[in-house]
Amino acid sequence: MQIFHRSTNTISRVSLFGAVFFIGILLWLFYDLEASPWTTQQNVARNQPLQFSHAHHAGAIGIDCRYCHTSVEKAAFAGIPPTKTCMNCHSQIWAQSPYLEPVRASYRTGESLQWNRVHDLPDFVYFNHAIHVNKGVGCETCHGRVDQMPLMWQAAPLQMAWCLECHRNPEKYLRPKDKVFTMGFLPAEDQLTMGRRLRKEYGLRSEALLTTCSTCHR
Amino acid sequence: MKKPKPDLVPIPPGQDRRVPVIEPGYTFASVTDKIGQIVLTRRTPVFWFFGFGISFLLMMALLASIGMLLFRGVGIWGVNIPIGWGFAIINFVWWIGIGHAGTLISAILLLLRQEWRTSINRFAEAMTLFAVACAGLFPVLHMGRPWLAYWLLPYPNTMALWPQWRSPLVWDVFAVSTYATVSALFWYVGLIPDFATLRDRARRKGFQIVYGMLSLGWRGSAQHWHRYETAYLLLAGLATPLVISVHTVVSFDFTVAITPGWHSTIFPPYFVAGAIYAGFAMVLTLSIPLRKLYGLEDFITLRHLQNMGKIMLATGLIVGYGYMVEAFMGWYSGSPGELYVTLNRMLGPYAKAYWALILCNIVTPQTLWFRKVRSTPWILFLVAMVVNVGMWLERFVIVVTSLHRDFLPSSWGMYHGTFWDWATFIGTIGLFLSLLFLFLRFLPMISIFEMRTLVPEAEVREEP
Amino acid sequence: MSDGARETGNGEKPGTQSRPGLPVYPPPAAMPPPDPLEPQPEVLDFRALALRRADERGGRPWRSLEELANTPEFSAMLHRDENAVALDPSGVDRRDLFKYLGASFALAGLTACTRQPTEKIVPYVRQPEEIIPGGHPLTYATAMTLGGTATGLLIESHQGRPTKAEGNPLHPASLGASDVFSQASLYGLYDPDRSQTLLYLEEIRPWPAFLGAIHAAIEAERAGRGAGLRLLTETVCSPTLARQIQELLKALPEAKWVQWEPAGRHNAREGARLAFGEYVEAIPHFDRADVIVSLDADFLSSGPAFLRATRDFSSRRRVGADGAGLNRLYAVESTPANTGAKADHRLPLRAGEVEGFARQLAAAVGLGEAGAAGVGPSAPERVKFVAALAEDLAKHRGRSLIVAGDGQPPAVHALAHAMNAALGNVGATVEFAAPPEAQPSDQLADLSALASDMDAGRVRTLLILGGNPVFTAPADFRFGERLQKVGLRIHLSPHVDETSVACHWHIPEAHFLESWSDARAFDGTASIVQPLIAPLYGGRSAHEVLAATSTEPERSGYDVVRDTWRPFLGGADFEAAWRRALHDGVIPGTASVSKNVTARAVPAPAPAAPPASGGLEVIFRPDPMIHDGRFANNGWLQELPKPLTKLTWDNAAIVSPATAGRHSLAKEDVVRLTVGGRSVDAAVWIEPGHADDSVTVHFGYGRTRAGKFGTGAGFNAYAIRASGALWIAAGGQIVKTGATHPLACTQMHQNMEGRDIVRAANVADFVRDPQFAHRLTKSPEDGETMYPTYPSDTHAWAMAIDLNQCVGCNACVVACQAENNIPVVGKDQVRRGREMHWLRIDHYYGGEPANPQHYLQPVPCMHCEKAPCELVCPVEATVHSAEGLNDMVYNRCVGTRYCSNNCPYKVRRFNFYHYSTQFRAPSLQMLTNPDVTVRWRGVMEKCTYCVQRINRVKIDSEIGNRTIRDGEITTACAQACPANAIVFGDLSDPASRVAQMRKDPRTYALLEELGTRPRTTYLAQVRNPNPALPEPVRRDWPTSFREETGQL
Amino acid sequence: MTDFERHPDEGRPLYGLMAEFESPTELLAAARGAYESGYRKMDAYTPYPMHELTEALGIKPTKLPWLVLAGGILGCCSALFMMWFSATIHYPLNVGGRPLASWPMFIPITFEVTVLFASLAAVFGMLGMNGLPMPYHPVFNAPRFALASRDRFFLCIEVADPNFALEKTSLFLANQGARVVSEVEE
Repeated sequence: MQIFHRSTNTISRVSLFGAVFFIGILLWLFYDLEASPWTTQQNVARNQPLQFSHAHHAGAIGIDCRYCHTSVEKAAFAGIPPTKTCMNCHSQIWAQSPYLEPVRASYRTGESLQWNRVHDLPDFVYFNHAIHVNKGVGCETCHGRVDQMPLMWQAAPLQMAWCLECHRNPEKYLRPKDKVFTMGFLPAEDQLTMGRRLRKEYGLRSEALLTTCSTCHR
Repeated sequence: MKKPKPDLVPIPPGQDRRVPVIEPGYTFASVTDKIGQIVLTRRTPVFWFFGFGISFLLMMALLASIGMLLFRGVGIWGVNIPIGWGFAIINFVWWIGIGHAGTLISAILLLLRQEWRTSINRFAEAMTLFAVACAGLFPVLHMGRPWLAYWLLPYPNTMALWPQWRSPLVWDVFAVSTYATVSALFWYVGLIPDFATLRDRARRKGFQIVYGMLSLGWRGSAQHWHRYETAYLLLAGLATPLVISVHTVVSFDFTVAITPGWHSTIFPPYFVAGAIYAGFAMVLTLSIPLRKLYGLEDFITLRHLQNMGKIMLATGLIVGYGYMVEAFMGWYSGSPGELYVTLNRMLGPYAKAYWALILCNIVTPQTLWFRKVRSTPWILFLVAMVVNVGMWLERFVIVVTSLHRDFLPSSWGMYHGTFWDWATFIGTIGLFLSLLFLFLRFLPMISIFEMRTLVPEAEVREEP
Repeated sequence: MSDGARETGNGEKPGTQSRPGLPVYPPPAAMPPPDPLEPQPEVLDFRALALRRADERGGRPWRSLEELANTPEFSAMLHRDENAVALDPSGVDRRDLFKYLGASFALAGLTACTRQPTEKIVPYVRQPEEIIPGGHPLTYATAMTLGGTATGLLIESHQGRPTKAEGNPLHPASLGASDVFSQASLYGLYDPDRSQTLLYLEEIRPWPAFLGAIHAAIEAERAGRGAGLRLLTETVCSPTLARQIQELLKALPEAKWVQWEPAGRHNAREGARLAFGEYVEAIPHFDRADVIVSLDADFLSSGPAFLRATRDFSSRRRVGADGAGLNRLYAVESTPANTGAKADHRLPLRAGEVEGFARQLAAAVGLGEAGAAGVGPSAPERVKFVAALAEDLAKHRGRSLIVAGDGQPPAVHALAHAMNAALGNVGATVEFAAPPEAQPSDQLADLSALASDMDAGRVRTLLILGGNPVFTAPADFRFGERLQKVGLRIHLSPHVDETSVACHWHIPEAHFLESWSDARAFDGTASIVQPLIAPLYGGRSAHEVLAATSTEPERSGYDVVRDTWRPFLGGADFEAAWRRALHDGVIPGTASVSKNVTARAVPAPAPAAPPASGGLEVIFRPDPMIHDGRFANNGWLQELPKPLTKLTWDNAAIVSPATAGRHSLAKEDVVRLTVGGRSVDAAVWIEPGHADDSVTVHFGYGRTRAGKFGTGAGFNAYAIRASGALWIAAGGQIVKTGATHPLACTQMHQNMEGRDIVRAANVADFVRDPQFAHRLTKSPEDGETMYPTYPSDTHAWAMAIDLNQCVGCNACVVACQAENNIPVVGKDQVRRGREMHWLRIDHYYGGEPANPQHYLQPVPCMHCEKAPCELVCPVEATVHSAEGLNDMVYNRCVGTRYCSNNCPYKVRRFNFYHYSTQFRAPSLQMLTNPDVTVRWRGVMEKCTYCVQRINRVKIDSEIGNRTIRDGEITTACAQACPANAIVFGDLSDPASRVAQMRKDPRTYALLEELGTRPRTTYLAQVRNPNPALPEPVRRDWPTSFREETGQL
Repeated sequence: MTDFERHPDEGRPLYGLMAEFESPTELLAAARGAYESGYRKMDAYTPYPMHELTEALGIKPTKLPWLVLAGGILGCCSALFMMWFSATIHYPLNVGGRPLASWPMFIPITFEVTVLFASLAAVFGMLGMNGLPMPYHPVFNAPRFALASRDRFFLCIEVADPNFALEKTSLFLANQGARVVSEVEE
């Protein structure tokens, strides 16, 4: 006696193959999700308590990065400017602007401004700005065209694979030390030839050492 | 797969000639119905509910202890420095060992054309799967951070990292998962024709559909049988080296390490022998009560029990040889560490466990030399039980006594299982039995279509 | 393949099925799950904390805490919950609960998304110049006082959080080394159990209320010119405090000042007076002595400036191929201690017999009349010993040194002085100077006078500045009950302790890192004690309390200290001199000049104590770790294995094997120890080498009001310590109670089992065969390997440890703990063999069980070039760095513990529980070193050669385009080591010290026969025994399989 | 007794003629007979595998073994390549000072993956070649066909066979000693 209808033949085969594909796709989806901006927050502009525009300050006015991020050349942490730094100018310029009230308030009360962190490396990584800046890694290389960001966002995924990409062949990214803080830098010569030269010049360590675990993890 | 011609059937010499692999008077129909009945009957026997209930409670204990483990951390176990591995790995090896009989019976005995395998291979394979399931839990649970177990698998990730291929633990992952997969396939392939039988016997629509789906529409076509047997044979051929390799790889967990008492070349062979040993012990422990409860004495005859007894005796002797070589090497290696570990096993704080295991694994099985013992089910059952315990003790001795006193006396320590250690272990026994009871209830515990080949009717009378 | 895995995962494993979504997701880049306890990962946590400073007065580093005041961490710290540091790890408390939630989220697969919570960045409003967030920590010089002398320290401060103590190279008592107490003082600073409020009869009072009360009391005393006023302090070595007290006494001449130091040096002082008629400090120069005799003196781990003593002593244990320059140490010892362990000849003697021995020796070295009396009959080998020793001393006139222990009666000290004089050592190997303490006194007499005064009701006001007399005073003074007869009782102490609860007023005492003061070192050198942080709990210093009694009650400690030094440092450029003093940590020209003293005739022996046949001799000693009990609540010190016994979290009644046999005692048996009619129940510990018929008890334990860690740990030896027999009591009785008390020991097995672990030889054999250490094992030569050699084009870090110099003082262990955020796990976990110390000091016995030789060996990670641990890690969590480090990547570790199983040195440690928060109240979180990861539950950890220090220097040198100088990078252990036994450096630089030491013939690698090629190597031990004496044979104890006690 | 009744209202096309036998011997004989008399498009249905049928029905040897071999080789190569690539090219790390490509340590995994792929090839190859799963099949329409999985032996000659002619074939089958010969509809 016949238990199943003719159609079940097709259905059963389709579902059999379907299951395999489905699981495969699911896995691929998870991996993609993990690398996606949804996880990394890449290219997501963060709101800030204060409408501070890098595009204006760094881009239009052309203030040097180091004017605010003072410790970038000598410490692991680039440094977030104290309210005092803002007031250096804004006690004169836009001194009465309502936009800047939070700054003045902070300066009056001694209450810090509370910024939302944009570049938040994965935990258990010890990143040091000083060594990168001193070895000719430009701000732009990791932070993107800050001079074109009204609100700051994270230009790179900041995931380990991304770090390794540069640690494995730095010559792709190195630039002359005097160009570290310039935005939109275009090398006169071929990046690779320049990179190889600079790599020698800066005495960068071997790839083995640059990709050693304890270089970043302790 | 083979047509029994009396003159061709290799009947081993000795008393066994008189004990057939299936009692006379059975026909295609009676065999089919007798086995099919167990599954298709509406009335589930009382003892089933009883047994399943108890096993289920034990399984709950397992879940509880796993929950506790994940909440508090492996600290709830007895492990420490220097004894980084405790019950978890002991149980892992024990279960994996038990999980060897099924595939071995199905594959190797098939290749050796041992027809008596027919009536026991089905539930032996099931037992294998469930044992492997239990075993598979432990390597995951014993990790400090079990939820990261998938880091041992190769897959694309944002850290650009891979497993460390030189670590035997990674080999384990591949070996155990492969073994589980292949055994499962082997088991299922064997079930397909029987599913068809059940589909055709089942009266309730639901069962018809379920078994119908599982049978994939098997219709016993000669074409299909032809390919089917080829595939089955090939699988057997593949599973045979696999089954050997799995416990070899498990033994690598120890031999690759430099710890005295672990770092030894005898481990792979004697681990494999031990696995077969333990596996058959467990098959006996299960089959003896089962044939009684389900009245299958006609199918699982004394011949089966006797043969399994003989195999246990043989493998038991190999294992014994393993122990001797270990002790010998301890002295012969000339390394103080090795010698100390060997002596420490016999005289140290864990001497009791060591001598107990010698008693269980070497002394007790010697009784199997006597036909009386081999042909008395309840004695066989006791012997098998003792061997089960002994094999667990063996793993305990290997894992603990080697670690607790290694190279630097300054960091020697002691190990004792905690409540949670025991709860987890007993819990897995619960898991094992629960699965087994479900299997008995819903799947044919004996391969029906293979049994048909054994009844006299199956004889084709060729006209000369 | 993953198909197969999934097949099993979904199809055949109900077990895995029951835990959904477990192995499917891609990995989080960090350690999951997001633990609600640490909303921010530890590393960033402190950067954020540091940035939380929004105060214009933020110029000085210690101000930062005020900014912290509004952070949840800080408030949590103020009202910390009892569970935060619950001692029982198996107890489920709130923090655990959150942890569970975290874990269960993990199971739910939530960990798969590594989206990090949005963090705040909180910059300064006005940034102080010297603070660079994420930059180098700042270092300040200060000094720590203990037992009446000071040790100079350099304290590391991360954005206002003191995190690490190092020795001050400019300070004579330190020379850059540090001891366990100064290292652990940081833990004491953040101790969550410190008293936090000013109390009057257990009720909170404001400071002004106290000012009123004290003022009234002082005014009341003026009538009787202070007759009813008593001042009780510990031994004072602070010039400022002394000045303040003197001023008070000037105002109230009838008032009395009593000093009491339970572990004080009265005997040394009285001995000096016996010998010279005045209090003088003997300043030994161990580096100048060829032959050293210790009369029950543990000068390598206790006493004033034992750091300096160790440095000097071990400088003479460095041995060249010719074996020249090695000094020789004879130790006459009752309780085995580090000094005896290092001795070339050790004679176990009951403490009571040491005086007799000293007289014999005195006689033998020619002090005839001294030897005349008091020499009892003695064993022949003892006579032989004395003869040989005397001969050796005579051979080394002017180059020998005899020191007596603080536990020995004054007579022994006097004899030592006399012998040194007779041997012409005075001025050569020993000098004399004015004592560092402001007012040397017979503390015991003073205290008993005070006790009787209190009893007679003659004391109306008692001002107790520090110390815990109710707990530490001799039992027969019944100090606690007599104290109740005092009208007004004021107590200044860091904790609400036994004394505080017996007083009206309790004043929380500021930690020395929170307050201004000054202190003198053993040689009189003065240092300014400067604070690194504002008082966490509003504590007050003794100076401020004394100021309260003066005419200007509100004068700050800062001003008071400056007042003291203004005249000395010269008025003109006082500020400059002051700043220099602060910067250097020492005040030039304050060291006391050596004075010429002449020894009088050696005193006649006191009537001999009743022979010991009456019973056991009870020896009292301060605990090697928690001292007189003041550190009872210091987790680091509690968990630090005591030098030879390796006990933690407890003290014990220590007896010799023979004595134990006679009383049929086993380890952990509880006995009732009775002496002088008082008794206490104590757990027994058996220690080879202890004098027979003698039991040692360490006082300091058995606190009833110490805090989570201290309260209830061990037994109170003070209870049987009477003024009559402060250090040695005869006629003790010992009775088994039948009970047992579990003891947590970190090394159960102290027998080398005939393996060449610590390699040693006598100097003669060494000279004959300098390569002896190599000959012991057959190990593969460099060529003999099938593995490739990884070319090192860069640094090759390595460590060399000279076993001849190590004295086993434990400084390295606790320094490592402080540097690397190593958690405290508690007694139960230690008993389970789960202590976390990355660096341990192994101790083995050899030779005669009655008088064994001791072998000490610090064991950090060996950083094997062919590391067995790396081979078996399934996830590349431990791999080799290009510079030869054995890296451990915590966030990759899944915790299979395979690496630990396969580590032949067993130097790996595992987080079986969430130790990093288990015992860490929020205040202790502030102790964390931000440069080192805080490890998560289920993760393996181990010595990293302080990779954070390596990286810091590397980055600096790369930025500065310079090469790294040898010694520029040093590990925490090497930096702390007072014996200079540990040297760290770059092997690729042939000129480096470590490369040089590797060339030393004594160099060998531990278990080198395994072919692991360790980067950490040892220099074998070379003893220098007296040929005239039976050579102590290096014989191992017979192999034993005995089951160890003490393990769970 | 054979019966030729056929319901004219049944419009379904015919699949073949199903003959039922009681013993393997009879079936074998019938099969041989059918083959000799030129029938090719036919199949036998038995409760257990009967080797004799293979030659009796002229079934060609299967290609399955080659498929399995291919699977094994694929598994072997992919495993080896994965390990070699990841350990030496993608992220070379110094692990315990061992060579980057420490091939002896790669053997176990290579072997396991080989076996896995081969087994998968065997099983799914077999199912695929047999056209399974196929829950619906015309033969199930045959009455009493359920007994094919119990104790009856069936031989089905399909309409597709050139020699097929309803009367002739059914008569032929009947003569072969079939207990029942029934028409099977698509």
